[in-house]
Amino acid sequence: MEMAIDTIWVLLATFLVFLMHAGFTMVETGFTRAKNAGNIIMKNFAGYSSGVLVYTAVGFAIMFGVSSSGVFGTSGFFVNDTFDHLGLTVPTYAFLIFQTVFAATAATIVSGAMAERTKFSAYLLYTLAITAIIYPVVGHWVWGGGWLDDLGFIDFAGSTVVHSVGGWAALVGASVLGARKGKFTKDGTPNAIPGHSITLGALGVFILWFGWFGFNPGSTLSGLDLSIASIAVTTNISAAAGAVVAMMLSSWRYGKPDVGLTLNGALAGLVAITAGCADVNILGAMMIGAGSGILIIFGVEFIERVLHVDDPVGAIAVHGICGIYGTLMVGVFAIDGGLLYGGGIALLGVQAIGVIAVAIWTLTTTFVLFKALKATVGLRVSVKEEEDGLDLSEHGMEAYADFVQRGSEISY
Amino acid sequence: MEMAIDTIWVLLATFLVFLMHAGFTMVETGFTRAKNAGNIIMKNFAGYSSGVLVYTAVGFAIMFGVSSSGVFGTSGFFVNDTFDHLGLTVPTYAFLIFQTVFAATAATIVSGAMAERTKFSAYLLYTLAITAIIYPVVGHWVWGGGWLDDLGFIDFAGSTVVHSVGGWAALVGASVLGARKGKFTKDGTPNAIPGHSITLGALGVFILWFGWFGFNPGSTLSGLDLSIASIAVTTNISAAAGAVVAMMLSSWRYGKPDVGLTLNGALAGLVAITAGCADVNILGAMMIGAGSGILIIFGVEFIERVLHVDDPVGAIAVHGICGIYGTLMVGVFAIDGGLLYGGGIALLGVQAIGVIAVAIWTLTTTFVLFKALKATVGLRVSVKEEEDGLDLSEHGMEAYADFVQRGSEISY
Amino acid sequence: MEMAIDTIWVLLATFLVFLMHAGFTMVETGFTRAKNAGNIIMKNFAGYSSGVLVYTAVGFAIMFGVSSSGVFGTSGFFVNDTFDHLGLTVPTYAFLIFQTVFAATAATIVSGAMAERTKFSAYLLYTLAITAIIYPVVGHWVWGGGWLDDLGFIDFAGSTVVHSVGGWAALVGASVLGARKGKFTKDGTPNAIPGHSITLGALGVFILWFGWFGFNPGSTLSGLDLSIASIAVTTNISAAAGAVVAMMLSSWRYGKPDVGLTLNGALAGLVAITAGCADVNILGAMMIGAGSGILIIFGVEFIERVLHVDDPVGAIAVHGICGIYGTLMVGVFAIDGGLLYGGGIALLGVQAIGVIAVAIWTLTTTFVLFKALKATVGLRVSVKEEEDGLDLSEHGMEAYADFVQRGSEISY
Amino acid sequence: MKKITCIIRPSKLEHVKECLGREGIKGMTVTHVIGCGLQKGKTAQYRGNLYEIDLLPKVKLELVVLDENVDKIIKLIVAEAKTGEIGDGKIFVSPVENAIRIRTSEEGETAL
Amino acid sequence: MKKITCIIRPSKLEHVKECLGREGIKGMTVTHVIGCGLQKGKTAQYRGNLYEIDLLPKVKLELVVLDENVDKIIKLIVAEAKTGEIGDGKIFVSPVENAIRIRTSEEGETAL
Amino acid sequence: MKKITCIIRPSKLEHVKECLGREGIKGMTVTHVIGCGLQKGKTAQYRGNLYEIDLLPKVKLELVVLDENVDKIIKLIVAEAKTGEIGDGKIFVSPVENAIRIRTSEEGETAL
Ligand SMILES: Nc1ncnc2c1ncn2[C@@H]1O[C@H](COP(=O)(O)OP(=O)(O)O)[C@@H](O)[C@H]1O
Ligand SMILES: Nc1ncnc2c1ncn2[C@@H]1O[C@H](COP(=O)(O)OP(=O)(O)O)[C@@H](O)[C@H]1O
Ligand SMILES: Nc1ncnc2c1ncn2[C@@H]1O[C@H](COP(=O)(O)OP(=O)(O)O)[C@@H](O)[C@H]1O
Repeated sequence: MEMAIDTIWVLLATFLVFLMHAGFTMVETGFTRAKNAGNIIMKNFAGYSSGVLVYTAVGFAIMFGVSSSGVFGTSGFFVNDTFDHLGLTVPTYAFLIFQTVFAATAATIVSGAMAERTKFSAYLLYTLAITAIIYPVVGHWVWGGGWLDDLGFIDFAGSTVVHSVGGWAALVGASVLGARKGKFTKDGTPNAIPGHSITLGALGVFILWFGWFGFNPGSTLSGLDLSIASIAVTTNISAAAGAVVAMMLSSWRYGKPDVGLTLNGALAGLVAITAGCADVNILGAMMIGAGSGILIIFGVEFIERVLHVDDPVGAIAVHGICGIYGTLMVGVFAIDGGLLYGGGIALLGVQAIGVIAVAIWTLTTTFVLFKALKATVGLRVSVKEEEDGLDLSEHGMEAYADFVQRGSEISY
Repeated sequence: MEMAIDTIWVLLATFLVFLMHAGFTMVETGFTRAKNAGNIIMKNFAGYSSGVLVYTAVGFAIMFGVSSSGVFGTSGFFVNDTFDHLGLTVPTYAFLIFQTVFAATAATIVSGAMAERTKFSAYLLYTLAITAIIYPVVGHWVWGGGWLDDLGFIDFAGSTVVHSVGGWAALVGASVLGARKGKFTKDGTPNAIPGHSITLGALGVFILWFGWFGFNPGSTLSGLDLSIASIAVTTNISAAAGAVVAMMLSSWRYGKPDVGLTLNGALAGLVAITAGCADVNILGAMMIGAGSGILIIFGVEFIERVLHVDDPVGAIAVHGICGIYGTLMVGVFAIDGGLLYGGGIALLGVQAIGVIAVAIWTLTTTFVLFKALKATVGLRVSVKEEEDGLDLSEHGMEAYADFVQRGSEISY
Repeated sequence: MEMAIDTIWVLLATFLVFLMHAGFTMVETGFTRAKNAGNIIMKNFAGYSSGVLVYTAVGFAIMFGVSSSGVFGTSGFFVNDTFDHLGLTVPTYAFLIFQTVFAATAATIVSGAMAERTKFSAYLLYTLAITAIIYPVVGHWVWGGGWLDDLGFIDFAGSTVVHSVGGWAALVGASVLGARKGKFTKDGTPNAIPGHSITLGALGVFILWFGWFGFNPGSTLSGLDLSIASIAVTTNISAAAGAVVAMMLSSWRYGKPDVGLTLNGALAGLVAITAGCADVNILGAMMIGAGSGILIIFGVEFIERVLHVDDPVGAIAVHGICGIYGTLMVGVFAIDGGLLYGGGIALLGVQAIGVIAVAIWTLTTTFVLFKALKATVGLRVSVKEEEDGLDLSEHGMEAYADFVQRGSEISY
Repeated sequence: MKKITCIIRPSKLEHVKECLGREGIKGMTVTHVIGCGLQKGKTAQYRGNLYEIDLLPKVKLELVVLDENVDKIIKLIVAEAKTGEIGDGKIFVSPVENAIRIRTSEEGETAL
Repeated sequence: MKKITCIIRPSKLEHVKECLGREGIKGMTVTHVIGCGLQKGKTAQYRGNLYEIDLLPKVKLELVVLDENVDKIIKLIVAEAKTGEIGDGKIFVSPVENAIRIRTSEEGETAL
Repeated sequence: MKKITCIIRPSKLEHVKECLGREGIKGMTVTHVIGCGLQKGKTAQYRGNLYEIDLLPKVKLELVVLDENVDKIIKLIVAEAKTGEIGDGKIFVSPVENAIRIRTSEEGETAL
């Protein structure tokens, strides 16, 4: 019966995390232009679908197979082996599907940052690579009994494993790809390219927040573990604090409370608390969330104005910057071992090592990957195709056939 | 293990209720104009976020702290105390987060009624007040061991505590605020101001209905309590009956089955059954729902044509009128103690007392609140800002930048 | 406590299946024109609502009442009897509501196929008939202890009971009704009539997929049955395979990966795996899903180009063709008894008998039903009403009042 | 025959249409346009970047009318569409050489 | 050169466009407009309030053509866009003094 | 007074508007239109059926200007809206007989 309770919990959490893909899709499509809406849907939808197949066949084994000196797993390809060494309290299949929807999350983060100009075929190939190898290796290090796990690195639900991997990949992808036409003026000032449906974007954020209640509390992998309650609370509070602070800060910096950035603020808070949700208290969660609300504003500016990287939905700032920040904050706010609770800087040091190791791995592999894609199938559509919109050029379709649209007019 | 089962149940119910905020947002934005879509999103989103922080810090203590003679709670601010006096079967945090999402619901009801003309800053201040004090006090009376609880008042999941509080506040808010420009002609006849997306509105209603399965069955606070099954059934049936009756009645009264009112009919049925969902049978649920389908049609007309109050989404009729109606119907249809089941009018009397007490409290406090806001920060945007739309004036944004819109043309 | 666990599982599954109605609504409205959006919402919403009432009153008794020689149930109208003969491990009400949301699903499939030209009143009458009698009789045969059950027919979650019934009814309905104006040129070539919101359509597919995690794993009716984990996995994999194959095939056949058909591919995979989700392994699920991805492409073409039936959303191909296919594939891929696993063709034969019996029953009854509706209230709106759109003619409304639309221009 | 093209505020459309209707002028074609002129645009913000919305929503009315009605109609529109604030819009008069009613193939003045 | 402005039913657009194309008239500009005239509007309802939708969707075609083609085109459009029901729309002919093709800077008739 | 009607590519709108502004031409009315001409359409697909999108998005600028400014403005627009690819669009010049500023009732050239 214990097993049944745990299984129910893990499965329901899985379903919630699955729905996050609807959330990502709505956020990314809402915050970009109507002429690319169908393409973004396809990237998320086909990306998830092929990611499921590849992760089941390969990624899961690399992440959770018997470890080869703590670096990657080596058994259980096509789930054709036992995973007894994991000592699971739920059926392997429950664990498998939970991990599958997680893996697809890491992959999908990138699609937002590379939106509106990436070749569909190249994107799909990228998805296969990250789901089969890049993400599972990191996952193995931290959750699969790998070397970071051994060091005592804490990343409860994946600020680093999932989000910073996605964030780093997004950074590399968007950089190699270059900015959308019209995003920067000749002198490098960024232009606004408003999204086509703030309502769908907001719906997406609500759905993501909802899904995060599976992502974080579900990561106990056990419904008998009563910390699920406090994890739900810290998750919710950090998101709320992120949103409120981002709203206030955007209002102070840009004159009016910015809707897009407030929505991003909640996501920032969610990403940041993901690492420490089981190890901090309400106050810690509030602090972490508030900090992420500040970071998101300056992070978006930094990516755009200093790095001159064009990230249409703010994925790098949300998942990358706040993922790292959240991971480090565990070293500060963890009740058990955190700097503020008398734990010294040991934990903080380990957290930093983990962050750096994952950064190096992800930056390297995705850089090679995107360069290879660029050199072979090509990474970017032509200028003409970009102007027409990817819906037409990549899928031969119109997403909103009954509405009169503003052509491809952009605001610059 | 019992505790785990209860905790899982309460948390999942919490997540469903959380999603209701997405539902509210979609309903409210869908049923209002495109030029205010971003503002409505912000009101719901920032309202929820700040409500979470304030309720955790203050509201929860006032609602469930140790009672001061049955009127309000006095302990546990910032959740810095035990809540052992509640005798919970779930961790305090599970109870806290369930109550938090409930509290935010009461607050958000008002945003629909005050849509398209309220100052954003004033709305946020209102949210803080209702989540910190106005709602928690009522909650204390009924669910926190307060005086209404002692009287035997039955409001299982909050027809009165949540919905009528929201409804009364909406009535006061919309009255003090005044109607939208163009809503009434000089002779007081109401004009139609169609919403901008019936599809999003309908999606919102579906999501709300879904969330209500957390709201009502979740209010057992225990998964071991098998009445969760019958509660789900009564909830579903009342909503269905409300929709069907509203559809037929609107068809008979206005010539064609009205989509907006049918959707409202389901919500009316959900609100009405909320008080009695655990105490009535299938037939009672069907009756209560059917009645609410009638009430919603005449209620909307009454608010608009008799009171001349402009409530763009029908929040007052749905949550206020049907909330009261549902609470009273417990006295009629409760299997145990209801008028029709031989219980006499005792219970009905108690229900009426509860309704009236909550009405007086809420009307008084929100009247003072809205008048104070009006006198200080101001409650309403300028005519110019209202014409331009609140998206532009309050947030400097466009919600649908790629679509050609019908200016601010309204249908009168 | 066992009962509590099962009840929680069944209820949560119910809630997920309920949300599928939001999914259906979004898919159907997204893939049709803006001028009919409100009507499609009403068909789904009012259809669900009246279906709930009718199924509770009549359908449930016919499906699960004491059997009259294996053909239909005869007891428990208005749930006014015990259902002890079912030997349930959950409260009758939990079972009732789970079955209710299922029944409404079968009904709603048809609304997509008959979209954009059906009289609203006729549609509602159809809904009553299918929910009260047509579907419950089939349900009785397979799940209510009827003759197909006795034969050993396997349809775990309803590829046949739910989906093929819906699919056959959709075929008959769409045929009797005739094509939308402009769908076929004089020589019978089909024209494209693009849907009005691919984003809402995609959201609907995500929601349906999410809901299917209640539909299939929930059909164990027990959370203690650990096969829920593997059912979730097979369900997910089949959907993923369906989407990927449909994407590749559409790309190969039409030049570019088609968004609508890829989305349909996932639904095809979900429908196909529904019968066998508890009886096949990962590989079988992948095969079944992949096959459905092929079938959906050719199925849509077949319906349109060979049968010349106009099915705006592809419901017949998705639910009908893939429902039958999935049911038969149980005979091939079932670990226990399937052709490929040494079980011979016995099971396949039984599966075929079931498919044929259900086809005959459904085709006959719905043919009579639609012909009767045509002869009495009328099945189709006038040409003028169809041109104006059903929103205006049936409900007197506009779904998108603030947007400039492309009139009724269609692409042919 | 002349074509009177008026660019007015969207909020004035209903009112102007009604007033024209009362004068017996029923035929017109309306387009949702955006325009700029003396009226200042609005500054919008999106994710931290400010931008100018300088094409503001207007409504364009096109009425083809008899020569003798031109002055009357212009007066009426000026009276009804005016708020006195910058951005009220313009009226342009231009020549039309012929008009045909598709339904009846009538030509010239009777086609209006 | 003349400008032919036709207001037609949206459902006739494809057909008219094709017929014009067959006659060698390929250049045109199309706008989605709303219009009123003799055709009666529709009564809509929203949450219990009735209102009139009296501006109905139409499509406006603008073709700048050589003088000698005007009659031919008008005939063709009248023939193809007609249903015989009120609301078929109108055709207006007005003078154009010059035309320039942006791509080549060609002026006058060769620019069409 | 003349009306200059330009059909240009949507992506050129901002640029052309700015250049006109710099020359002191501030008043104009803009419509989102679709058009066809020499430019080839796009083939789209929907659920297995191919169809032609032959009306492509364009932007229509209407500027009523003084006679003496016509040439200058045309030159400027041609220079700024040109890409050299088919589909750059056209400019049409037509007569305007009068202009009225609704706000002030000014007539004629001062109303522009
Ligand atoms: N020269 C012009 N040609 C075409 N349209 C114009 C012209 N000048 C103004 N308009 C239109 O009239 C609208 C109002 O003009 P504006 O100069 O802002 O205010 P006002 O009419 O009060 O002087 C503009 O938004 C534009 O659509
Ligand atoms: N005087 C006019 N000026 C401009 N447009 C007009 C005029 N009269 C009619 N129209 C346009 O033509 C359309 C059809 O006209 P209507 O009078 O309804 O029918 P019919 O053309 O059959 O007489 C109107 O919706 C309007 O767009
Ligand atoms: N005769 C015409 N009348 C009205 N508009 C035209 C005409 N010819 C072209 N246009 C408009 O100009 C646009 C561009 O014309 P096109 O022939 O495709 O390219 P180009 O201008 O480079 O020759 C068309 O899409 C259409 O909107």
